[in-house]
Amino acid sequence: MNFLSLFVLLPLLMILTLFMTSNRKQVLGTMVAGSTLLVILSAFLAYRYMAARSDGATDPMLFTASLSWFEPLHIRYAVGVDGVSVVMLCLTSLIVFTGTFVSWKMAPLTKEFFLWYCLLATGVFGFFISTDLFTLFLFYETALIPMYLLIGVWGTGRKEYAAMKLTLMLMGSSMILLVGILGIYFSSGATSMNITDLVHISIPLEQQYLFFTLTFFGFGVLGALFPFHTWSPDGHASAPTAVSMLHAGVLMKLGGYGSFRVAITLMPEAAEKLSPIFLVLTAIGVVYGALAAIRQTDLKYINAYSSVSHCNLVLFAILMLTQTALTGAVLQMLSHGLITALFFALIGMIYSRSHTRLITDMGGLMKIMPFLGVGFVVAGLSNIGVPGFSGFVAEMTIFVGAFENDDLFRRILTVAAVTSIVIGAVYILRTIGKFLYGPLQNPEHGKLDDARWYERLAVITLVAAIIYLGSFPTGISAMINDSFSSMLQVAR
Amino acid sequence: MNTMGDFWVVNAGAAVPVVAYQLVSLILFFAGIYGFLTRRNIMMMLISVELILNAADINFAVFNRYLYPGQMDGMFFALFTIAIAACETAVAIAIIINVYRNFGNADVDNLKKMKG
Amino acid sequence: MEYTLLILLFPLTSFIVLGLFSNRLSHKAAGIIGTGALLAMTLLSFYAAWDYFTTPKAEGFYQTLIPFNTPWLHMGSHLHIDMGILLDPISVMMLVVISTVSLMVHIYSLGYMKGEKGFQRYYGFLSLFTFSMMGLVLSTNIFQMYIFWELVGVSSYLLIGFYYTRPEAVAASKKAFIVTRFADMFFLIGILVLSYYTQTFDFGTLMSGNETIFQHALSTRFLGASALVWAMALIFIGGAGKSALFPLHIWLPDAMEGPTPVSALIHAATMVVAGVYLVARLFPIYVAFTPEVLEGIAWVGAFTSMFAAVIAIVQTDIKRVLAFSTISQIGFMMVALGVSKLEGHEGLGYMASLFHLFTHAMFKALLFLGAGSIIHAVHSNEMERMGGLRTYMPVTHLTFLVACLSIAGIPPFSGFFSKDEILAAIYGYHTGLGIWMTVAAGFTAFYIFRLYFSIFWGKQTQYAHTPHESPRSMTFPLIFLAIPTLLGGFIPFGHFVTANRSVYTIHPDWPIMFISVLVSLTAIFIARKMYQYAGTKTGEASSGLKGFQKAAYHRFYVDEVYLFITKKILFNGIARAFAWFDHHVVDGSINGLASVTDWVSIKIRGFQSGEIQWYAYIFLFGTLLITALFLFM
Amino acid sequence: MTEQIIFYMLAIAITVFSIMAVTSKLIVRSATYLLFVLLATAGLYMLLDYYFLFAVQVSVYAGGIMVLFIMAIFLTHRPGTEVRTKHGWRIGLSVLLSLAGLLLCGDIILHNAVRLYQFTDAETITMQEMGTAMLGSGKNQYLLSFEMMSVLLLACIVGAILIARKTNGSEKETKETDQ
Repeated sequence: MNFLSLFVLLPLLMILTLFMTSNRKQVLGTMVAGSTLLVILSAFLAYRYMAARSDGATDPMLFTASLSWFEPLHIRYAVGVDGVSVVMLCLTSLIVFTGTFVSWKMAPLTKEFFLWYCLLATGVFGFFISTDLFTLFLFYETALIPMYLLIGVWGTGRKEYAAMKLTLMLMGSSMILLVGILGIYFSSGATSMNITDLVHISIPLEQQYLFFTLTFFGFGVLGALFPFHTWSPDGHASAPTAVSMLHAGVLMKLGGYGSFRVAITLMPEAAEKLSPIFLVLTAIGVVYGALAAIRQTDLKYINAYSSVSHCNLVLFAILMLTQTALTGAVLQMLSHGLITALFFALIGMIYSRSHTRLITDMGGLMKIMPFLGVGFVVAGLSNIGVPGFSGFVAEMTIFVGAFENDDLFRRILTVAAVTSIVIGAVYILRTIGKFLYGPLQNPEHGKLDDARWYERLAVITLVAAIIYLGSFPTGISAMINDSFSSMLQVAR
Repeated sequence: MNTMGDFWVVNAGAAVPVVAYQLVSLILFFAGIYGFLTRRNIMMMLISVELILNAADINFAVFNRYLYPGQMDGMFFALFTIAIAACETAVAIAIIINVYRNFGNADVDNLKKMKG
Repeated sequence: MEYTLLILLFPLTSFIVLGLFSNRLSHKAAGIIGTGALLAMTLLSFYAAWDYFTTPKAEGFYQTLIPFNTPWLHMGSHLHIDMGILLDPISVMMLVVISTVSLMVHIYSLGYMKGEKGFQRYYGFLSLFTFSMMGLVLSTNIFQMYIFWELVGVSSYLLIGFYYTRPEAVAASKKAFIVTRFADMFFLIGILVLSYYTQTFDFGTLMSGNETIFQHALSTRFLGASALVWAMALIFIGGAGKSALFPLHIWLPDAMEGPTPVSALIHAATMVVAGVYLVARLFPIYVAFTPEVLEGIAWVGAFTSMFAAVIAIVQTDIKRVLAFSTISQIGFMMVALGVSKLEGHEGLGYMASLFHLFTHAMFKALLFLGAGSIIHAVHSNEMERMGGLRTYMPVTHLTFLVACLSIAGIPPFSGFFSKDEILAAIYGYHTGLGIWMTVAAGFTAFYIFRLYFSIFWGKQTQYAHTPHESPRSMTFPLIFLAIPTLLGGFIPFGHFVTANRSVYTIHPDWPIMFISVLVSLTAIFIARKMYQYAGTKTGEASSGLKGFQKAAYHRFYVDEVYLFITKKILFNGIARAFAWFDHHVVDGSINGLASVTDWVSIKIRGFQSGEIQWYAYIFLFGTLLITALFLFM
Repeated sequence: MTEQIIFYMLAIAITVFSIMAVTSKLIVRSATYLLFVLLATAGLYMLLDYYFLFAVQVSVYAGGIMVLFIMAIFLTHRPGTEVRTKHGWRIGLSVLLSLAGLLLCGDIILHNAVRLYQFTDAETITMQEMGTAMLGSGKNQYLLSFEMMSVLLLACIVGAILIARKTNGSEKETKETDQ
């Protein structure tokens, strides 16, 4: 048992503690303490990882551990991290942390809410540390189940519909994914489900075609692959704030993460051959999500469609199969995770005050709640890739990486994807212009207050992370890039 | 494959051929099934079930008598089946009375409404 | 010259401080911090310029210095974005221009924005803009330039939308950002293409004169042109967007919704010339490998300058007149760059263009600040509401006149020299184009003096309260900027900035000089005749051309075309279609799948009818079937 | 030969009465025919030398169970009303299925009957043997089943009472209506 397992044990411990709490204060105390510990743990992990790398550790995965679980099928509880997982773990802990503060006033059933929230976090953390295909899948499922309850019970609007749709679509895709994973296992004839072992085994090409499609599709649906993205706008719009944050910020990244960790790494030849088909889909998704966002009037829908666009960009970059594009994809996952979490947090805060999310019903809120307004502008600007914020770094890396492919087809798709930065500007500025700027539209909004301390804390944490990533990307980018070089070496 | 002729020759010495018993129980059995399928009244269905059970009982007894004359297994099974039939009838009639009380008749169609 | 890093750090620090503590600082403190940082930066810039131009030249050429460079983001094995400082004649010249105008605007704003809500925010944004603009001109690689290019766009957005409660300002800021970003997209694609084929972002490598790095780009062809041509043309589109060249000029007149000092700084002197700077920066590539693109630049510039000048004649909002004047003048610079070559006298256009950039920055900033002073006094932008102001505002009047004479090209004001060089360069390239540009110059003189006479002479207008001269914080920048406007022409610009970086001495071209001055004087005379005593009348000069005038007043309906494309086609058409598609087809198919499942489940549930006899049928049937199967198979 | 004559009489009785039992429209008649079938079956047991089984069949089935039936019938049916049957096509289907089953099973029986041993005269089972077998716990002895049966009977009695008894709510209702 090495310290990576703490990422799973800590949320489980939080769940246990939550069971024993009796009032709101204790619940919040547990959550704050636990999520802070998680942030510290991920920071410690990042430090340890970089230290190990600079000491010359060359294994693709570090801090590996393996525990036999079900020997006949070679299912093991195997953990290990590379630069990508470290980054994603940091992102997750940060969003769990801020999500706690965003849900400060969560009611009713505060305790139960956080119980499921922690279970969701357990699944996500477990997913990122797993290197065993089956454990990976197990944690993936663990993360999906609480979503249903969190949306169905604590959501708003058409929550039952959204929760059901989300769960069914994701479950359907994970079923396909399971077939893919088992297919990989059996067709490779391997005696292990560990990814680090499986990369050394070459799967026959005909089978790769099938299982690449299955696994990529399975993960892709979670990554909002066009045209299977429709669960995401409804799901995000209905979910409670913290869940939207965690879901759009982290859970959708499981799709991107999984699709390269499993689909691309294990079956590079099929990826090379089949990527054009999926590239077209993702490129459409990028432009399509952005265009669809233009017409929305609900703040959450705007951001949800924006997420569709950006998550498709992640998949797009992954399918470009160049090291730079892959680095860009991870940066984009990180960046979009932070930005979209910030967006959802702010939307939730604004909604809790104005009780409407329609931009047509609001106007001139900048004057009333300057802190939230500025936060929203920052989020908007980083969303459309303004330099200095993380979105720029990620998108530019993706575009440069995508252009490294020397064929016209991918070039044209890249150019099509680039147009999203303009469309992005249109819907973001439209949104900001409509509900933050201009004269005060609803006089009743004049009495609203600005952010409380816990809200400020959440917003400032996320903004700081976004600006840090956008201004000093060198280290993180290099860390991710190195992971890919070792990964691609192994794969070839 | 034996023909009917062989069969009668083989069974010539027996008091009553086993197959005759079986045909009786067969008719009884399918008469019961027919009743069970066609009747709407639960009581009538219950009567049909009794016929079916009887057919089974006859088979138990006959096979025991013809195949393993020294043993008593078949007979005991028949015995227990009678006991079970008694139980079943008791419970069934209790239910029927309840159904009647609730619906005013004892038609099986009423019982569809109990489905969730 | 590592101290040049401080040039960037001063405004950045000022921005961060003002941004973080905007609520806790008083207006005065914010003004002092902003202006102080700018003053320090300006002094450093001047020192850097002096330092740079006095360092001994190697073999008669100015060297490119890179005092600071650090990798910022690695992209793959070859490409990396650096953050650094590059000093060469044009960047140093831009340092001087930007810091001077920016400092003047900072000082001016102390008076102009006094008591405004969000004063601290205003200074924060100004600092951010100055930082970004400095970063842009000092970029060591094209991607760094793009980064600051975007930042400049953002700060422009923030400043135009400074009065965010006014819907017009919000709309204008949105428009400015989206239009420039649309152009930036082409810039980005251009960068992607260029960097892929050359495997570098670095200006140093690109400008090294090493042809081998372009070999790949030149040999790859796409739709009848080489990849390099595509890349350079796309990059130019980015520049055209920022520099408001036709047809991407539509955002600039609207951008006048921002505070007037902002217009002076961003939309007259610095940001809008970024496109010119970009072309000048990449000029060696343009001239050596893609002359066809350069020719295109010349024609776009020529058309824009005439187009904008015509529109400027009939506008009634003084800031809009100046905005179209800016577009027109940038057209002049672009033409000059487009007709230029690299060496000696043939490289005159390059020098003239940047010279004009320099003088234009000064006199246009002066014009805008003067206009701001007038607006401050009159509380209106409309020429109709002004007249006879020369008695009330003597300082503003005089400095404005100096600027007007300069832009009209009257000797010995600075504009005369730079414009004359431009015309000389154009005549050397193509006589027809030269005549065209001379006419445009005549229009320039006409509209600017129409403006001048309407405001300061003309009818005596009744004011609600008597206009008075602006405070000293506002008149000081006017006077300060009047100095380079008056004397800037005598700077031996060819000694500092030339296409091939060797010293070039300007030889006056007397016939051209004579013609252009004559044209300008005639135009001024007509303007005086029409507007000195008659008040604002737009009708007479173009009485025969009513329709044309109306079209010009409506800016030839370019905005409407755009509005049609964006609002009707893109927003209402395509985006709505996509939203519909998403809701009905994509989502509908998923929901359809759900309802099919639902239907099937209902059907299956039908078997589970709860009817016991039906179960018995099925059971019996199944049993018999299985028995029969066993029996007969 | 006597045996055979008795058997065929019984067989005809069973066949006829069973069919009449399931086709009769009056439930009391049905029950009566059922009684005849049961008695005829008891006769068959007698033929097979299973006297105890005969006794049980007559006393428990034809006696106890039939009494239950009759009681229930009188509780739930007005005398003389015809009971409803299924619709035409359902009856047709039932006939079809029953006949098909009959033929299929008959086919099996006729083709496999030859494997059966002949009837052998064995000693009739004495009551003592039967008692030992029923209450013994060795091989081929049925104490466990017997006890299970008694538990089952108990459970049935309790269950039947529980089901048939009026619920509290309805009891109250009836009380109220009584008052």
